[in-house]
Amino acid sequence: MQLTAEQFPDATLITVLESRIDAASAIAFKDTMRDLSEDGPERVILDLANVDFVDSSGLGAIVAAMKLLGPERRLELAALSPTVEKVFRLTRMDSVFTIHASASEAVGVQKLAS
Amino acid sequence: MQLTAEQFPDATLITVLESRIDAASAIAFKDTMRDLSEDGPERVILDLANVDFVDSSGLGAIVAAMKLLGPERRLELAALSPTVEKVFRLTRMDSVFTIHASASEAVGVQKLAS
Amino acid sequence: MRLTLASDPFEVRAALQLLRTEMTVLNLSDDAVARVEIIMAEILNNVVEHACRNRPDCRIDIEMARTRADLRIKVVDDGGTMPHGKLPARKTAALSASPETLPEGGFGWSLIRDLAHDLTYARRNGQNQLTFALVLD
Amino acid sequence: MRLTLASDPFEVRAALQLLRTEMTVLNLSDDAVARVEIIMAEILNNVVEHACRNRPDCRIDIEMARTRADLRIKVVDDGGTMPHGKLPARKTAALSASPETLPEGGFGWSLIRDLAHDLTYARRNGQNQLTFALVLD
Ligand SMILES: Nc1ncnc2c1ncn2[C@@H]1O[C@H](COP(=O)(O)OP(=O)(O)O)[C@@H](O)[C@H]1O
Ligand SMILES: Nc1ncnc2c1ncn2[C@@H]1O[C@H](COP(=O)(O)OP(=O)(O)O)[C@@H](O)[C@H]1O
Repeated sequence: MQLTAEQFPDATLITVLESRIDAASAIAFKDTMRDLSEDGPERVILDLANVDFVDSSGLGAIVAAMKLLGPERRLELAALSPTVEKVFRLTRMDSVFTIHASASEAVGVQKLAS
Repeated sequence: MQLTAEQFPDATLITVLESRIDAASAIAFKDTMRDLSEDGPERVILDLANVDFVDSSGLGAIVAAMKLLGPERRLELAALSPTVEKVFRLTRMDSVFTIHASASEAVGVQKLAS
Repeated sequence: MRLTLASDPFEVRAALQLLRTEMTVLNLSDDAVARVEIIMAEILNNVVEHACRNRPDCRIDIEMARTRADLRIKVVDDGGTMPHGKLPARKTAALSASPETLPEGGFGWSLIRDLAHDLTYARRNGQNQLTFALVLD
Repeated sequence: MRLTLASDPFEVRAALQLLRTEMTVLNLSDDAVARVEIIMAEILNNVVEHACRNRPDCRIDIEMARTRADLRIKVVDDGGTMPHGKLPARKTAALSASPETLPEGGFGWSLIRDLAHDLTYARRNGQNQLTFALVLD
């Protein structure tokens, strides 16, 4: 699973470079997320701009990645495609995650706040 | 079958607006070609720029359209896609038709000659 | 048009891509394409993970037919029977306030039920047969 | 992955589009995709026009498997037997000088023979089985 991480003062920005987080890639996604977010700032932003599709296994893996951060840190999402947004909405996971329109907005919001 | 015809001094330029000339459309293609090329100048140029694919039925229909012009007139082709060009080459029909890189070249050549 | 695939997550991926192409041929809206992809991903993943688990020769058949008002899809597989021989009951999981207890699975059937119409299940000739319709907009 | 279609020119069109998607998934070159599309168009058109003619329930099955060096394709149909129970002989039609006598048909098998490797035909269980391979570059 191809993910890249970029450090900002108050957040780690993790970008998914593949087009799907699905049953075929969910475990690899979760493992890579664990490695990339092990230490670092409180906020982790997951940029999904390249992701067209997330199935329930992928959704479960995103939830698992959030739990791995522990109670002191949080996972936020950015740039959901219409299909991905639909999956989050139908499962009501859109109420669990803070969702940003884009990664730059997510990082920018942080800049203003810091 | 969507075809358009444009009159030039010494040629009729017929443009295929669909992406395939195949078993499903060969008869309609031949009928429309007959209507569009019934009268007019000696040269008829068939612009295939929008056509991705021609199967053997489509090839047969192009040959039939050429024969319908009779011995005094000729059908020339323009803008063959790599796949279409391959079909013409393999069946050696590339030696039967004058083939131009583009419709504008086909019309331009004519302008120089006239 | 019918599509047959082996029970494997990468076959599921390829099948979903073929279904998208098929839906483009059928001229469906982006939203209908998205709904079918979500439903079919969940149905096929369930078959691979639950019904066909431990059955190496398990095959899955997908048939799609478009009428004017809807798209009808039938999925037949050689896998084991659904628990209790019927569709799982609808669960309305209360979303807990604390992230630590959020579910990491079990979203599959709720997505299918949210999006599919006229969902039916039957066990016939040692196969599971699932049918549903998608209302076109 | 296997694809089943009814004997109809528009089903052939849709099937060819699905095969293109499948080949994209398999990561084939544009040239290989073009060769497969040409061969498969001719094989499927022949089945629709000759083998399945007058058989409304005729079904056509396509199976594709990729190895490292080639792509192997099998086409099975419920249609009538091939003339003389075997593949038509290769014809090398001399291109006549005068356009009036040019052939308008009969290109199908020559295209298949030019592009397909290891072409085999068998009649089994009331079905035609055609197999061929495409060498990948
Ligand atoms: N096709 C099937 N065959 C057999 N059992 C199934 C099938 N689909 C679902 N199940 C059962 O239903 C349960 C819930 O499925 P689902 O909502 O998709 O959640 P998940 O697959 O994420 O666990 C599965 O754990 C399994 O026991
Ligand atoms: N699948 C088939 N089943 C039965 N007959 C076939 C089949 N394919 C080809 N034929 C026979 O071979 C002949 C030549 O086919 P082909 O080269 O494709 O030319 P065309 O289809 O353009 O006439 C057909 O006219 C038909 O008699």
